[in-house]
Amino acid sequence: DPQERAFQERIDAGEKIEPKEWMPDGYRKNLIRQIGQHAHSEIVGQLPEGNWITRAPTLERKAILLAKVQDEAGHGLYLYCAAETLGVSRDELFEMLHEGKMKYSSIFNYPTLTWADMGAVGWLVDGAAIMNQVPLQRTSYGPYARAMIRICKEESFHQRQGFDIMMKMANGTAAQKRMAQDALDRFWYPALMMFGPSDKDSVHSAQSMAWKIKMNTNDELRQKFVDQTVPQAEYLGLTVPDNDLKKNEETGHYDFTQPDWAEFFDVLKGNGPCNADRMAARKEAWDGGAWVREAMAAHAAKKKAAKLAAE
Amino acid sequence: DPQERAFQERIDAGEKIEPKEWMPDGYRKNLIRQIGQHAHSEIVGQLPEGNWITRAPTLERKAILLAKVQDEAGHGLYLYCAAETLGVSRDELFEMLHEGKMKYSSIFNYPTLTWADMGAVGWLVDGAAIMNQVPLQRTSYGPYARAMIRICKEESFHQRQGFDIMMKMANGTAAQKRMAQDALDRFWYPALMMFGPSDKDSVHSAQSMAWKIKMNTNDELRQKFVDQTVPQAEYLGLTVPDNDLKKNEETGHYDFTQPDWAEFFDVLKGNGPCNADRMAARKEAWDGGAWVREAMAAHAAKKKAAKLAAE
Amino acid sequence: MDPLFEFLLRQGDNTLVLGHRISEWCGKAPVLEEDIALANTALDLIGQTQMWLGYAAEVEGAGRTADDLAFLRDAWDFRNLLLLERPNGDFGHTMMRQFLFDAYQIQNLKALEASSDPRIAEIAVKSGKEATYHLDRSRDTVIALGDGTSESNARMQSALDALWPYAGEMFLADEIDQAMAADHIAPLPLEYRAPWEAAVLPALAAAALKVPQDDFAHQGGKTGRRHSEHLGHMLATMQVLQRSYPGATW
Amino acid sequence: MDPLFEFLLRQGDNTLVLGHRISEWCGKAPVLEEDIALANTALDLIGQTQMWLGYAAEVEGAGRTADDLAFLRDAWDFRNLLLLERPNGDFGHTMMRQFLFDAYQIQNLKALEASSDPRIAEIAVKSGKEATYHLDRSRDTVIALGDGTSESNARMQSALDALWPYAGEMFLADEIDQAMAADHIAPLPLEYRAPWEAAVLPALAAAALKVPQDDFAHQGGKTGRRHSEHLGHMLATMQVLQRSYPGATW
Repeated sequence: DPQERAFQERIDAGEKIEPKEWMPDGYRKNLIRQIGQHAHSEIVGQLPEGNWITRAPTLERKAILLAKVQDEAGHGLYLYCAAETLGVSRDELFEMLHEGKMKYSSIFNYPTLTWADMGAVGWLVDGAAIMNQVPLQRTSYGPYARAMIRICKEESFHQRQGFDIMMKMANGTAAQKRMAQDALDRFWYPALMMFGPSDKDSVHSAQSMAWKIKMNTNDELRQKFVDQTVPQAEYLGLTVPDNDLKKNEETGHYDFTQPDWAEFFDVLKGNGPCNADRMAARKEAWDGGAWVREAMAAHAAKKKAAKLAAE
Repeated sequence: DPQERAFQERIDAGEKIEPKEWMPDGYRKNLIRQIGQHAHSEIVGQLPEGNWITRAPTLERKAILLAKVQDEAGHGLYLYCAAETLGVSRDELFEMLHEGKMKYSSIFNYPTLTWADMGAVGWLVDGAAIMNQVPLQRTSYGPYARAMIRICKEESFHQRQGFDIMMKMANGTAAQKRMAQDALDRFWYPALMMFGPSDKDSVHSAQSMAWKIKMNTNDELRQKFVDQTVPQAEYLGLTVPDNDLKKNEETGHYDFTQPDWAEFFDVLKGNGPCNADRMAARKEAWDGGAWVREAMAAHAAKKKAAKLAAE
Repeated sequence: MDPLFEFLLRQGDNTLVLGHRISEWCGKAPVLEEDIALANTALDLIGQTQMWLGYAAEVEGAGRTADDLAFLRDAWDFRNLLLLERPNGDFGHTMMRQFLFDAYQIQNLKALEASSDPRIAEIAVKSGKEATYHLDRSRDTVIALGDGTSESNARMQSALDALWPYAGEMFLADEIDQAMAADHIAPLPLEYRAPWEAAVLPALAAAALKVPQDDFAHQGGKTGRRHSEHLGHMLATMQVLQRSYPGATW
Repeated sequence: MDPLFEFLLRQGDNTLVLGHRISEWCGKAPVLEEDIALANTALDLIGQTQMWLGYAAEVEGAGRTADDLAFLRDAWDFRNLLLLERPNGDFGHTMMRQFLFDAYQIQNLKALEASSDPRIAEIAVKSGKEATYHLDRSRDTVIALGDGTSESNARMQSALDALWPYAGEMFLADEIDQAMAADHIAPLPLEYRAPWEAAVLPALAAAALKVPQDDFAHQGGKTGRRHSEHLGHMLATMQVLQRSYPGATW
């Protein structure tokens, strides 16, 4: 197909694809899936942090966490807008989320159990997210690439804040140190899972990389994350929960234990510790807010009608 | 009316009136109002204590409070049964409560704000209730008198437990002492109001006393309560919030300041601190439990039908 | 009891308690834009709390910090309006509470900009822009939801009916307020009533809502004499870490 | 870590956490008789907690009391089953959780009556009569509500579906359980599974409920490795006085 070939050539030449331009159905569908999943992750990701906003230990920490959650909702907004340029509405995307037809990042199916988890989420989860997202600033779809540029700027700020919480905890009282280590113990492998299964088991990889909607392999990014994070853990005086973790002097990279992929697929299937709670919270918010959305639409329509009548 | 005269003579002779016997409409209506209101008070009275069951400071205190609330629900049950002997069903009484056509004791429209309030409720509120209830063991209506005998036994136990909490608080840390005094400050006048307005302003008094469904005047009981309670407060080292409180050496009674009756009538009208919250909690429990009651009735009917079919 | 300290607690506890309630919405708003706006409002209010309670702690001069005041006082030492500790209810209820307060707070801050206490004037100026934005937003939302559908109108009416008896406390004065007025630190709150009504009543009319005629006003929040049962539960959550791990830094 | 101490915490935390959840119903049950029964159940469970945690504190020998264990440990030190910290949901949900646990607990207590540790045997005997009553009641209620109306059946089915993945943790064993089995203090929990199913499945059938076929089991409660987010909130409430007023006696 010459059209597809031309399209691929534009991508290979580093051109951006813009909304009104022709694109293969598969490209569109894959992008919608990927951007939508990312948007949903921002939204669902508010919940584990919201769980500690009401219990933040100081006014400053509460303010920082509120600002972070506000940013995340904002990221959700950019991404839904980017997805809308592909011809799918935000409400349709929500519906697919609520019906279980679209996913969000599995990491948010793990609970946040102590204040140190606010540190670990920033440090590890945002850290892994950035590692995924930085290359996506160069993705082939224009609106997506531009959204990622805005998002990455804020995310790296969040990651520093998370690390700052971990510092305070790791250098704090015995109980705080214990919380910090416990958070690392619980979030380490789920963070590694955020890059997805090994590339050989990954369904969408090859085509997505050709289309530049995926820029690196899962394993590359995971390795990069481990290489970056292990020295940080050492700096914090915390122990990564992996007895086989070791710097490989030949490769210069850390050798590490793979996460339990059976658990990964269990969580994906709905059996994570919080899947049911997260979806229930989102559905309750959505259904409970239906009357608000209807009222706002009705009010806007009345205003518009009154304006027309006045003209 | 000779029937009414004969009825009054039986009462004057100290006889008990039993359910199947003739009684004047007014007697029946007044009793339903009084017993129903008392039953509702037991039920609504669970809420201010329930507010602290989840925060009780020790396992022992939690157990004691649970036992107390269980007793109160039990008292409600006895009283609804007594009311049913007068031809009104429990569901009808609930409906009247929910529609605001029947009252419950206004004291439960005051909030319980510290653990010391659990002491004050037992000491002052149950104390005042007992003062009202002990004479009612001799009331003319048999089922009511018998219910009061069972209830009074448990209530005096509750009052002692409340006083015990106050002792611990009054002899505790500075913060605990402050809580104890604060509780007395907030509950003193509302407790005095529990006996109702002065007899000269009380609507139902004269006839009710003739019928022996009211045994003492409001002012008599209030005076008795003050005389009993002031020395207890002194024993606790707490100050009754009444600058004019003084033992009258001539009468042997305490002279005291009347509660603010404007507040009393405000609360009665619905403007107490918790009226709206209490009624909302009860209605929510009732409406939210409708499916349970329906299911239980349906199951019982099915079981009965199956039993009949088997016979 | 230093009246200035008490006055500052009232300011700071209002923003703290309302900020906390709003933050309870995190991730659960009916529209994504509202998630953002609610987080933003909570953030503003917590920022204002830092200023008010920070100054309160200085005035007290007992070595306490804003965090000590926020996280280590029990309910009876809180000085917020009862209105602000009311549970969130539905989204309309939350926005009605916000609107009734915002319309008062804007008057309060405007007046405090002229306070004889320069620190108070400074905090009022810094808070004013945020408060104006909050009021614009809560008013628009109340009007939209009141005017929207018959269901939304009924919900907003029931929110107004439930919250109205808590509005009056904003305008009550006691000896603290009198001391502030005497020192030209703040006017008597009664002065805010007329402009508050001038802002509130037309909006409620535009929202097709009936203003309750009963002027009964619950009180006991700003004096601390009698809060509602809700505040203690809020504080059990809010203060859990500072209470459970005394002396830790975060 | 003393396995006996851990084992006793598991017993006591189960009754404490479930007793607390049930006590949240106070004054809000759908029928007055249920108010009484729920208060009674909570009371039994708190009484059993006093025995379990009292003995745990003795075994630990660190000078702590049952109250210290209940009110001064944070969530990660709790050893209750995840099932028991699940929020109450509606009345049917609460009773389904109760039934799934009661049917296990009766096996557990029966086995512990023969424990080589005489104190444990004694507590088990004392708790057994109450537990039998709880099971009779929760089973009857589950059957009635499952069998009742189409609405109640749907509600009970959704309760069962939601809670089923939390049942499996009751039968999992770790090194603590192995140590208990080796010392004849308690059998391996897996031994309870068959009699549990023998009690549960016929009741669910009588309740016209479909047993979920997925045997996935959430875990992390009895080991303390990963509780749910709900436990921390429960403890913030439960422990507030002991945390806020350290050293006071009540």
